[in-house]
Amino acid sequence: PSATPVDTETTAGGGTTAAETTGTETSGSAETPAGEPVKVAIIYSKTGPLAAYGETYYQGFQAGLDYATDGTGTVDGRELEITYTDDGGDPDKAVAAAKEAIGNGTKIMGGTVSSGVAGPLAEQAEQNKVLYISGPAAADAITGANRYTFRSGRQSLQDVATTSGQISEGSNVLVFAQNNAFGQGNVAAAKAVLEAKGATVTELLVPEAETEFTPFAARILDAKPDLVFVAWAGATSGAMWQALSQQGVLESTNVMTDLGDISTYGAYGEASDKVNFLNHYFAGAADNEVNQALVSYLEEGGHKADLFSPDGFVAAQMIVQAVREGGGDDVEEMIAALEGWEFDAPKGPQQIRASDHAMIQPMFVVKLKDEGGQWVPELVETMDGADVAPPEAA
Amino acid sequence: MSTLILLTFTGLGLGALYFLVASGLSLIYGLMGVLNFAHGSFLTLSAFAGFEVGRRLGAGTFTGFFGSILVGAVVGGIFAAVTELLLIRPLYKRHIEQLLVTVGLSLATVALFEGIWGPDPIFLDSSGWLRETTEILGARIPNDRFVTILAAILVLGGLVLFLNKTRYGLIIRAGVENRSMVTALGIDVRRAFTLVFTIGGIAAGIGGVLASHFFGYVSPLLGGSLLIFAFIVTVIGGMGSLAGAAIASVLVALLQQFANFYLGIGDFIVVLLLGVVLLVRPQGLLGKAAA
Amino acid sequence: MKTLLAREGRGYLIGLAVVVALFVAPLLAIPGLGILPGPTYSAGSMHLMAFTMLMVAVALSYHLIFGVAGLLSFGHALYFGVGVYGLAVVLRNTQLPLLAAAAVVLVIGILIANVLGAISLRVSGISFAMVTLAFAQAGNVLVRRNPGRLTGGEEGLTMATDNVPDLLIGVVNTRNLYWVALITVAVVYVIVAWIENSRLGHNVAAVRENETRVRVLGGRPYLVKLIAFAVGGTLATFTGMVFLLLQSGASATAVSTEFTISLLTMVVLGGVGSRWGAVVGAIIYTLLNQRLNALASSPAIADLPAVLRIPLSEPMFILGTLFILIVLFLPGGVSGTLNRMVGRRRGRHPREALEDIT
Amino acid sequence: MSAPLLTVEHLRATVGGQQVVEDITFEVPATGVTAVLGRNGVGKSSTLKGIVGLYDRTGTVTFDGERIDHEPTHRIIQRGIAYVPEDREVFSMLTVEENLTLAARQDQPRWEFIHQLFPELKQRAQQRAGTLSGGQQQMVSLGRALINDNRLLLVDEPTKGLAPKIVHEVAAVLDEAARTVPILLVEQNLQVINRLAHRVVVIDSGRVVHTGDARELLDDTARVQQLLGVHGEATK
Amino acid sequence: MTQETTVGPALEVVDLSWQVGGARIVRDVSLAVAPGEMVGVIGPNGAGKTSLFNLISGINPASSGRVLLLGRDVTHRSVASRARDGLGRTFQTSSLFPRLSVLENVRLAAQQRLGGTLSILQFPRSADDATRLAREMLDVVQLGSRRTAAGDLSHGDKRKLEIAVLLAQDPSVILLDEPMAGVAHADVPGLTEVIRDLNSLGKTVMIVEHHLEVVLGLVSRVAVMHHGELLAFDEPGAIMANPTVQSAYLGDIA
Ligand SMILES: Nc1ncnc2c1ncn2[C@@H]1O[C@H](COP(=O)(O)OP(=O)(O)OP(=O)(O)O)[C@@H](O)[C@H]1O
Ligand SMILES: Nc1ncnc2c1ncn2[C@@H]1O[C@H](COP(=O)(O)OP(=O)(O)OP(=O)(O)O)[C@@H](O)[C@H]1O
Ligand SMILES: [Mg+2]
Ligand SMILES: [Mg+2]
Repeated sequence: PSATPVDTETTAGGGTTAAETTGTETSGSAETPAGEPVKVAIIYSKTGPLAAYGETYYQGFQAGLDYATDGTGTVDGRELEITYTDDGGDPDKAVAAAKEAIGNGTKIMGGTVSSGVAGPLAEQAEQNKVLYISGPAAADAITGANRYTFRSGRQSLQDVATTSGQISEGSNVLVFAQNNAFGQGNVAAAKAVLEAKGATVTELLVPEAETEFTPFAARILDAKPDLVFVAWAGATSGAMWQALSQQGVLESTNVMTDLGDISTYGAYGEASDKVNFLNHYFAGAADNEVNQALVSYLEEGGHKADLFSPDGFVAAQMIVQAVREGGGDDVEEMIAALEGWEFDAPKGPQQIRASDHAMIQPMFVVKLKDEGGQWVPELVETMDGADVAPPEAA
Repeated sequence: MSTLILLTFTGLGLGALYFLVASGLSLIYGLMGVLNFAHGSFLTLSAFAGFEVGRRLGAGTFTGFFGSILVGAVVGGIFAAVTELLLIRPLYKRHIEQLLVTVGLSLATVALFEGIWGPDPIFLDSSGWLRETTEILGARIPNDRFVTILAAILVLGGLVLFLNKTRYGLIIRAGVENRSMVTALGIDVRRAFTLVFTIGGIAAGIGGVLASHFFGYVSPLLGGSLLIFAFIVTVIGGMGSLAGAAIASVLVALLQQFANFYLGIGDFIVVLLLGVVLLVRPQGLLGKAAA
Repeated sequence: MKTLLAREGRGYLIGLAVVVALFVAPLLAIPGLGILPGPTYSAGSMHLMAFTMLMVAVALSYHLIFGVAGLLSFGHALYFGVGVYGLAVVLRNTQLPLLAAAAVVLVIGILIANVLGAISLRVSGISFAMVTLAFAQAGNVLVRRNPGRLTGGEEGLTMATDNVPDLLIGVVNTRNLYWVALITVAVVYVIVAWIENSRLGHNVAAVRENETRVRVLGGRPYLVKLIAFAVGGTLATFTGMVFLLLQSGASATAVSTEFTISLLTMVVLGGVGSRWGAVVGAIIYTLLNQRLNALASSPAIADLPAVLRIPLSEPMFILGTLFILIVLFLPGGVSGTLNRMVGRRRGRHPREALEDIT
Repeated sequence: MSAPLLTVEHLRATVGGQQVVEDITFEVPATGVTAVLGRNGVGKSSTLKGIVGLYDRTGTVTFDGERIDHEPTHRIIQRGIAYVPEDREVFSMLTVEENLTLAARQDQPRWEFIHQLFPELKQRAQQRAGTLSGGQQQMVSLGRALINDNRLLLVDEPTKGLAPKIVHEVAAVLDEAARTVPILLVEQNLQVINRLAHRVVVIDSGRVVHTGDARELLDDTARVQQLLGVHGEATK
Repeated sequence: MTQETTVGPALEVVDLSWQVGGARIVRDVSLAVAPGEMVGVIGPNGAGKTSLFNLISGINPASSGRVLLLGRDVTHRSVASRARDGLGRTFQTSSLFPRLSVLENVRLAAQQRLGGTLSILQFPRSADDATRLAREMLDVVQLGSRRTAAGDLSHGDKRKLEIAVLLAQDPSVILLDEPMAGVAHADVPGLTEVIRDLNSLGKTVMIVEHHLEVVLGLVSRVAVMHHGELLAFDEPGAIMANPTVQSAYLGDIA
């Protein structure tokens, strides 16, 4: 524990730029006969190591609220009283924030960008029987965690499944990852998804604290796989990609990995245009009305659409749906309102699978292109939601 | 065979990096009794400074590279000197407090760097030659490893000469033991201590810039990630022994490298090594018996 | 116990009063006054208070090792983590009821503290600090690596609630958890105070001062230090288990060096060597950390020029700076400063106890 | 008598906030040995440390007409005041030679003089000072002072714990040194005082209780008994 | 501590040697001290007196030879176990608990002797046996300032405190390393009496001391060390008359 539990709540209606647009502070609406405001607690990283993701999520959420409530901030006349709390990426703070919110009668929680925080929040949701809509955290375990927990983003299984377009029966796939929960999760996901499609999956796990990847790159060469799936997060990715380029891995085989947010576009160095990327989202990934709404809302506020913008956007859509169809007070009714719901999201058509609350959604295959010294993603292929759907969680 | 060679060279490169960090630590500890938790911050700030300068001088050029090393060394030295003057000097002789103050400094500076440069790593472009590899017996060894190893050797030689051949070296060794007695011989020992800190900072600064090239990024956590291993190296080598730090750096890095590659448990092996060394030889490989 | 009461009678009466006040606090509507998120009966406030009390308990266990025995350990988080993760893992993988599971973990905690303590104590001073750091680091790596899918790695581990009484589950029962935390901190405090005041405690202080002298008197410094270390570690394990109940989950931060450093910060803040200092330090640190987060994201800061805004919006910057200032200018921490203001000599407090009553 | 070399007026010294010297006033003339006497714990050592600035002090200290009570220790020493501490305080990790080299401040340190005074230090030049016996360490400590040309020596209990033979030698060394440089000497051994001292300053409870000619005092057995609690015969 | 009833020596060293690096610092020293005897050890600085004490008390391990305490071979036992067997010592430079009070310094020794020192069920109290004993011992050495931290004492008072600690520890064999060093003349006779009392209580005492008049007046035999060797071990009169001793140690003073 970082020895700090609760952080702080901000004012209802949110922080800085979006306060007016959400309109939650408008005085009149409180007296509407439609009833009490619906309390919503958004817990996410305002500070800490994942603050950048947090900011993207937050802005996406504002865009989604604006879109789903037509700029009113109310649902059928009921005000949404939203508190935003910083978890600093720390589960202890998140739990404290959740308890405080639940203690105050909140029935809807959303957010967090960190898998380490999502688990404890899902646990709180179950213990206290409140609705929880997880954010960008990719851990597969969130899906099917309990009947109170949903997710607005994608999960590792979907990332992995996106590579399936690149493999054929009998392909030899090597998963290159760090030996931590994220890496292990990706290996498990690859085995589950790709072996089902007839590929052989082997793994090369590197100790998490390792900083020297050259010998491992040489080992990939020796293994001669048809496809290398790289599941990597964090600061060492630059060195890892450099090692792969230096040892000639990129020339010798087909390498795929997950394209992260804009700030990581520079991390691939010489590998940038030699790698195939699978991608959750980038601004140009989808061409539909909802995405346009997202991108233009963000541009107006001086922000850029990025990897986790849709996670925030969809979270807002889901909350509005839950309140509109489920009333906002009875958690069971809200769950019913969300299960099986099909809707248009920035990425395209999405569906919440009723059985385990998996978010069925399209995924993308992209390449990086050098545009005037800047690497920018270019869409290669859109994978249909059903094709990359994760296996049902038990 | 080529794997062995590759592992050996990359291990030596890593060891050189450990040494650049550990040499300053060991020097400061050995001579002043201060276990410097802020050493990682010296390294980080230098890496950032080197990054900013390298970027302006040309990210892919040798000018940029050497410019950034120079600036990194200067920044590390200045940061260290200021730290010594403002925080360590008022606490002379109170070693635990000195340690605590450096703990506080590392907390504060890492947070400050996050405020300035953001918490995420910034990936950097190294110069062309550094990014390339040289083939030795079938193993393609990244060129920056050679540069790092060379830098470590130069720093080691310079430090040994300084301590054993200069009057400042003598003053420093005496001052560690009994500062007030050194002043009572008419010597201003505080200047010597500032110098030690500065030298440690310079070594860390060089290490920081090289580390940023080695790892391919700069981030507020860069220094901290190396610090624990540098501590371990310092203890295994024998606190205060430069030669010990050099040997232990190479030993730890090679062991870690091989164990990680073949067994995937490099970190545990290193901790195990530390445990064994301390049980068999509590003062470390080349440490002075019971100081 | 009689002697204990007699010796520090007034102190214990005050302590008892504090415990009683804290015990009834959740039943009353005492306003939070900006320190707590709401009145004392609200779930958020009770949780924060319970959390703070557990931090006080770990800080006290650390005080026993660092403040009393003079052993600068950088690995205390490990023993806390054994409690948190141990209980989480046992609850998840066995059908043991809570108390039995806790007993198992406590035994494991005692074993680990003794074994690692026995090895670490072969060296002293800075080397000791480094060995404890290395062991804790190995523990941290182990947890993060998720061996056998036991620990959940960086994703953490939620508590399996099947065998935990319903009275301790859910926000509606926060008050019960609060009381459990209160009992925990009271128990830890009494144990630490008891040991400090016992003959053993005086022996611990003597070993801290001059080991050779103790040996020449026929004492066993190694044993004395090991007892202090193991008791401190075990108390941390105990507190860690309660912490798991409070948080319903384990995360890798519980076994991180950062956590040990925050304990160190608490003890230094309060005043090294002072039991009350550890208590006060833990409270100040925990609450400050919380309020500084609020400050960091407040509009008042956002409008400042960058030179001020950037540092002030980083809570750890402010805490780190505060820590430095205390070490530099208030060497006795909060308790030392208060003592001096009241006119007592500094650095002598535990040892004066004997003479005070003579 | 000519103008004093060192004047100490109303010196107070504190350690860790505790006052260890109350109010000391005396003068050291430009020649001869001035001995500071007194029982254990009366503040003799602290007085010396106050003069060279090793303890916080207030009051006036004038050396050769210049105030030195606000200068840091190393400046005071650089003025030509050598200080030999009570517990030798050799650098135990340094060799004998390094100990001496460190102390040498002038271009031509008096190595020959030192080696002639203490031949053993020459033999043991490369031994770590920490492994020397108590007496050998005292030689190093004295050697560090005598290797420079000084204008004043402050010497604190140089014969403490030394064998009679060495006590004798040390006294001879100091006697020799006193021909060229004035000495302020703290000493318990009245035989040594008797041999060396010209003037005495007696301290009790942090205050000067007697100053005067050494002979006069030592011959007055009753007065010695009264001031120091020692039988006069001990001087013989 | 029960007195040994055997007639053998209370302390005996046989061919004791200590080597550091190449240097032999103590060379084949053999001597035996009878129960209740007080023996002086003199010799030039660096002769190896302190080293001999370190070997006997176990601070340094012997390179060869044996140490017998009350008839028991303790050569390979720890410092602590020798202490528990009844060996006590002081150090040339005071070794105390600097931040503990004077009373507590003595009390800890008493506690160790009376047992239960690791007990968490007992608390140090002003009225318990250990404290009472400690006070008595402080009275014996006439040390008044009991609340002072030991580290704040003057040199002479530290010496007294060390003796008080020894008294409280009540060992049957005592090694005193220059107890008079730095003690004011006025206090020497008092301290001498205390040491004499120790001896008359039946303790066996070995004392290193440069104050010859003190040693010679106290002891029954004197051991003279020189260059690590035992040069002579005899009655004071014989020692003073010994020409080798004169040239090696006493110099022209004698
Ligand atoms: N560092 C210190 N901390 C606390 N008290 C001290 C310190 N140094 C000296 N004192 C106290 O100051 C008083 C004077 O001490 P000082 O050493 O000057 O006496 P002294 O006359 O030299 O005695 P001695 O003959 O024993 O050397 C003593 O009571 C001693 O306890
Ligand atoms: N650890 C050591 N390493 C090397 N030499 C040592 C060590 N300890 C002591 N010596 C040497 O052994 C010799 C004897 O030292 P010791 O301290 O026993 O002498 P001593 O008779 O007690 O002298 P003094 O009367 O001056 O205290 C000295 O020459 C000393 O330098
Ligand atoms: Mg003195
Ligand atoms: Mg000796």
